[in-house]
Amino acid sequence: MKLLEYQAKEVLASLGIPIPPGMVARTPDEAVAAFSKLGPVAVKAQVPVGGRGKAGGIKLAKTADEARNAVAQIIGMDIKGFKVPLVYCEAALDIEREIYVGFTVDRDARANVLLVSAKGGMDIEQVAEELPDAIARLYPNPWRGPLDFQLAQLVYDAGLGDLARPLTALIKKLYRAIPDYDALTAEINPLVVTKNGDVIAGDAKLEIDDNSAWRHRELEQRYGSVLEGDPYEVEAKKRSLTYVSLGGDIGIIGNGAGLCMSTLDLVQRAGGQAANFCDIGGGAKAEVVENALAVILMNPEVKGVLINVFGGITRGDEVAKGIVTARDNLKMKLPLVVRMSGTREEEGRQILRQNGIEPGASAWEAAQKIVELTRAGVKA
Amino acid sequence: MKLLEYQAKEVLASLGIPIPPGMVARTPDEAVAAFSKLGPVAVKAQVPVGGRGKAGGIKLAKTADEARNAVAQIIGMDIKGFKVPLVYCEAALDIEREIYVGFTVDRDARANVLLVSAKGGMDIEQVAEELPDAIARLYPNPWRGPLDFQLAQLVYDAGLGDLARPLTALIKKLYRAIPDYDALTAEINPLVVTKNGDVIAGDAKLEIDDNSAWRHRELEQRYGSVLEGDPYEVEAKKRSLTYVSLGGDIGIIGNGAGLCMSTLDLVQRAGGQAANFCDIGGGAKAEVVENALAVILMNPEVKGVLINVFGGITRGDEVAKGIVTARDNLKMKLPLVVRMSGTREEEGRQILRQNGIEPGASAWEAAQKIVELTRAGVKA
Amino acid sequence: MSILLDSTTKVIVQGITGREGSFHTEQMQALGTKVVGGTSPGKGGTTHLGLPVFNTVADAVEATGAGASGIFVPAPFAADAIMEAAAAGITLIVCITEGIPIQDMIRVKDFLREHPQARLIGANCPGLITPGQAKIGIIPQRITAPGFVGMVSRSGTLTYEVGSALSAAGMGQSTIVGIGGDPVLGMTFSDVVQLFENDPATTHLVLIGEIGGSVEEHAAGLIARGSRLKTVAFISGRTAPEGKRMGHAGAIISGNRGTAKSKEEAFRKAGVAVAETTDEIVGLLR
Amino acid sequence: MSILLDSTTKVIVQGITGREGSFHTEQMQALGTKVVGGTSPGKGGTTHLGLPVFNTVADAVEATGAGASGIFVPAPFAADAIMEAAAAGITLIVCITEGIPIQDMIRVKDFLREHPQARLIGANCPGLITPGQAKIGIIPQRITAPGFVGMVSRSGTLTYEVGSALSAAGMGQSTIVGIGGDPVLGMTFSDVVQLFENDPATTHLVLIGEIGGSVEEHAAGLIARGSRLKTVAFISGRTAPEGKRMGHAGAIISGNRGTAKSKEEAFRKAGVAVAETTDEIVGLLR
Repeated sequence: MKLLEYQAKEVLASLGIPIPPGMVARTPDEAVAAFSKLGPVAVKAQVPVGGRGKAGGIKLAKTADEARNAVAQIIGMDIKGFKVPLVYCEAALDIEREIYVGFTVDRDARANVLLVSAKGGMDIEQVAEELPDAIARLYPNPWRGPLDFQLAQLVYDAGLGDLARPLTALIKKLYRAIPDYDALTAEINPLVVTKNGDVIAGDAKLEIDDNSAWRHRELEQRYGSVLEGDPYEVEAKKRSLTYVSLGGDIGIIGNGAGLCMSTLDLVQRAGGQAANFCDIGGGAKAEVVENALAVILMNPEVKGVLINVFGGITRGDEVAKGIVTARDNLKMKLPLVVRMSGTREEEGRQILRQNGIEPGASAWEAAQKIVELTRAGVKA
Repeated sequence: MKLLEYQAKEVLASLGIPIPPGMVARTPDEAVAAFSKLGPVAVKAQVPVGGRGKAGGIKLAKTADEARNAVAQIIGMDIKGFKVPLVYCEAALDIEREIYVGFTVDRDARANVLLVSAKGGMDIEQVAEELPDAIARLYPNPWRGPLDFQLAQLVYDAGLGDLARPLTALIKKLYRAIPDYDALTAEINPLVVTKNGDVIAGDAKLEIDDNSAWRHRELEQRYGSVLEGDPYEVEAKKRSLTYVSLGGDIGIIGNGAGLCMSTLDLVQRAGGQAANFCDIGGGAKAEVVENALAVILMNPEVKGVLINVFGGITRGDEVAKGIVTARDNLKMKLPLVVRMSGTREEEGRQILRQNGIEPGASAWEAAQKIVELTRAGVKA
Repeated sequence: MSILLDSTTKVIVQGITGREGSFHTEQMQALGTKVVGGTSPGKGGTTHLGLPVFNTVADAVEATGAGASGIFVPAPFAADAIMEAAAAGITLIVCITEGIPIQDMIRVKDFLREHPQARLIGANCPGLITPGQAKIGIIPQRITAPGFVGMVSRSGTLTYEVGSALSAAGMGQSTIVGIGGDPVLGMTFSDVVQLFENDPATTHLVLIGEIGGSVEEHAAGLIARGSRLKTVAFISGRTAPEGKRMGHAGAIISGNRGTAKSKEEAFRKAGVAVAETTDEIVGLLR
Repeated sequence: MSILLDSTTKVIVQGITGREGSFHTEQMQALGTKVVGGTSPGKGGTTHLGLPVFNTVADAVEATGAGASGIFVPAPFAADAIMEAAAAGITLIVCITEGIPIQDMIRVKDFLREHPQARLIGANCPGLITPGQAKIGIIPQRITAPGFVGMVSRSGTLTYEVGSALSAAGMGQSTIVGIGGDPVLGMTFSDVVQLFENDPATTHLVLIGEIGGSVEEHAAGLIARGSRLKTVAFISGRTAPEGKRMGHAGAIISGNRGTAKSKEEAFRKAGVAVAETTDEIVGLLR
């Protein structure tokens, strides 16, 4: 779960990290209220992606009218596929200096890595490419967390020795997001040093491991529902499906992530565009197939669906029956191609044919067939 | 700092460990109030030593009058040198079974050791001697704490597998007293399993590392002043002296713990009884010597004082002057023998002699001299 | 011959009395796997599927001499189960459980440094199978045939597909290892490839990777330093967009890292044939 | 010859700019100790007592090649200072600081397992001195004389007393090591005795123990297995009552454990002469 800026800041504040005063606004009037309380504010689009500044999602408001106008312009704006649902109005900071502080999971090292750089305010990936030495790194032992001397070394390595005390204290607090909240990535960029020497989080990103939701019900409850972007992904999540929207017109269902991904690849190879990734998991139960089909058919762009399942435990004839029932229940009229393999796959194919569904002999053949059918606009 | 039972239970409760309802009482009326709120109660003397039950420090009260009488009898009682200042009135438990759970520092292993035994209610040292196999042990890694599987193994090893879930959860909470409070020893004995299956702390001991006081000011504030037993030790603590009351009649001051202990040994060897152990630390500053003398002279039993200092950094003549000043400031009339060595020790001895204080040539000679002087009742 | 597992390996199942544990223990037994017991806290002393059940792995190891374990416990308990197995001296730990928090696995990986005897496969993996001999996990026996092809994969059903195709083409397998789809894994491609290199019965290798991370690149680097195996690699997710998790927590492209392109290029540079579809694998392997 | 420390050992001082650090650095220099620098966070790049000051131990080691460190930082920072020294590759760490929480030291001991090169003396100790050559810590040079007696002690001033007496009697010392009075220690009596056994220049040994714990008993056990040193032991606290801490956190008798009697008996059983007062030590050692 990627938290929005204001949510991430709430969490960081709970760990003792200083944040500027700020208020969420969903309407121009709320922005005016925030202005009257906070004075000049930055009005910031709340979306779980970077680059909102360049996209026009951040505006400074020095008057109540400017605040009102900023909200009117920003809310509803589309930023990298996310429609902005609300803004965060935050007291403007008197910036002396900008620093980068964050952590992420280093997959190769199979460890968390803390990152500190004096080059704050820039995209850290860009810093990593252009000035790799400008980023100091620390791999804390996951049981011990970062030790004081390691944090000091990190800060000195980053050339920030003059801020050693406040920075080591702050990074120690930031790190608590790992044991306390199962954070995978946190980023305070910029970490602002104000003209009077305070160190305060200018922006904040925080990603919580979805696998740890059972340990952090309070986070899920508080932040889980605010924004999910894509409506099909929201619906799929409710139905416990692993679903990713992709923008094409061919719905895809597969069982197993690798199988599903390779199905997408085949559809593109055949000249089509997948509308989604939808992994229904190891089995291929009728109910799950129906849920997946239902979500895919919500999307008016979808012109046809390809189902690719390997019958592991479930037998081919049962998978076929389930697909037929799902189609009938949903009164689906769009082209449907099914490729299945596994035990009793021949019986399964026969059932499909009897019910007017064309089985594909191989995944590649099936991919070509659905592309052909959706291009032609033919109904199966 | 050894907490009293009710204090230890407050701390354990803050860690999530169930404790019976209870109230502190300092007067018979408060005990009656506790009775009217809690019903039948155990009235328990609050002293930081074991064995209070055998000493008559625990009484069951089934009526308000019994509660009143119990308090009247227990408060002021002397239990192993501690005058009982207050009692804890605790709702009586419906006991099905008694278990031992605790931890301590194993000096040889230089690690904490968790101890669990089905033989609860008995003194654990006795169990350790008579039925060593009845105690299961776990040495948790100090950074990781006890892992779930280790706790399960511990509980099964103790033959308490039927209580694995509640016990592992409880021990995990108990262990938090180490990272959260710098506990050195904790003991829940008995841990009571009630007739309806609840697991609840019947008694509790908790010792907090004095060296960690700077990390736990709240504990010090809350519990530090309630009870310290010996009035001289309380006074010495206020003056930042390392002082232990011992019951004899010869006051001892030494610099360095080993030197001070060996001085006690010499006094006893010479036929005397030390009134105290008082280590004034590495140096021998005049002010500190005066503080130490002042505390020792509070004790009316003291018939004379032996000072044994090694002049490390401080020169002998300065040490001697300091002692003379301290004696004069305190208008001390009792016999005083000083043994000192180090730089300018001869000059120091001369100063002492000039001021009517007999220096000892060696520690052994000084010990014999002070014993002799105090026996004779002669004033120096 | 085979790697990691054969018909003599003594196996226990952690979580043997659960639904998944029970079902797959029976499947493992059906293939002939030497399952010698299982654990289920509180059920120690009972019998399940004709096997003794123990409260702890230490008890199970002591009583049975087991050297391998398959873990089928729910995600909140899985990290602890792995550490328990390692501490009890198990040398091959196969964790099928999916959905383990990544920070749990990071702590587990550190814990395992103290138990270097323990090899971990997974978590979130289908396990491994030595066709005709034994399996730990959930790979269906019927897609396999004994033979000379080593297989190692980050995917589940995709592996079954490829396995089926190989078996149908008469190319049996020495061992099939599913290393799992999580970002923080036990054994990686490189670890498994190294074992296949040292297994005389394995002459060919199929490597099924996917987008995200760089375990494929590392394996390619290893192979580039010299390999006696005829190898074909396949990467799924060529058309996946950046920043979207494709099912597996580990299958995500960030920036230019973890793309199918970089993985395929690494393999080609190492002299490994790259299949563009799974259908091509059998042909390229011949 | 000597153990652990001689005139060639490069030493840094952690907390060199503090009051204690400054004073004792000067004392160490006065004896000829090869002090090459010190640390004081935030003061890196400056000079103190003619020595370069660094922000971190890693920086100091890199710049000076120091192999030993004396720690004079306040108790809240001392555990971290020890770990910093170990992680930076220091092989002899001498921690003078008293009052370090025991749980901190337990964590430090576990941390040191990963840095087996690092020998820790203390904490809460006077340090060590090789008379005429070098010292780390606070043992006064004037109580010592170069010679053949190894000394190891849990006490501070008591050691100075005995050292004075030995020096006055013409029995100089090879090295004097104060291992400290805390319950959780770095090097123990046994560790130090073993080093003296292997030091040809040491022919005699004085061991000054006290009540509490069992490091004396362990050393006695070691000596009982064979020793080439003529050894005298002394234990302070013969008359201390049970359950009372005698100054040192480690000096406490619980039950029958840690008494002077059990320690003296252990030494006698090992063939070691036991002095009943410190005055007897010189005579017994001759």
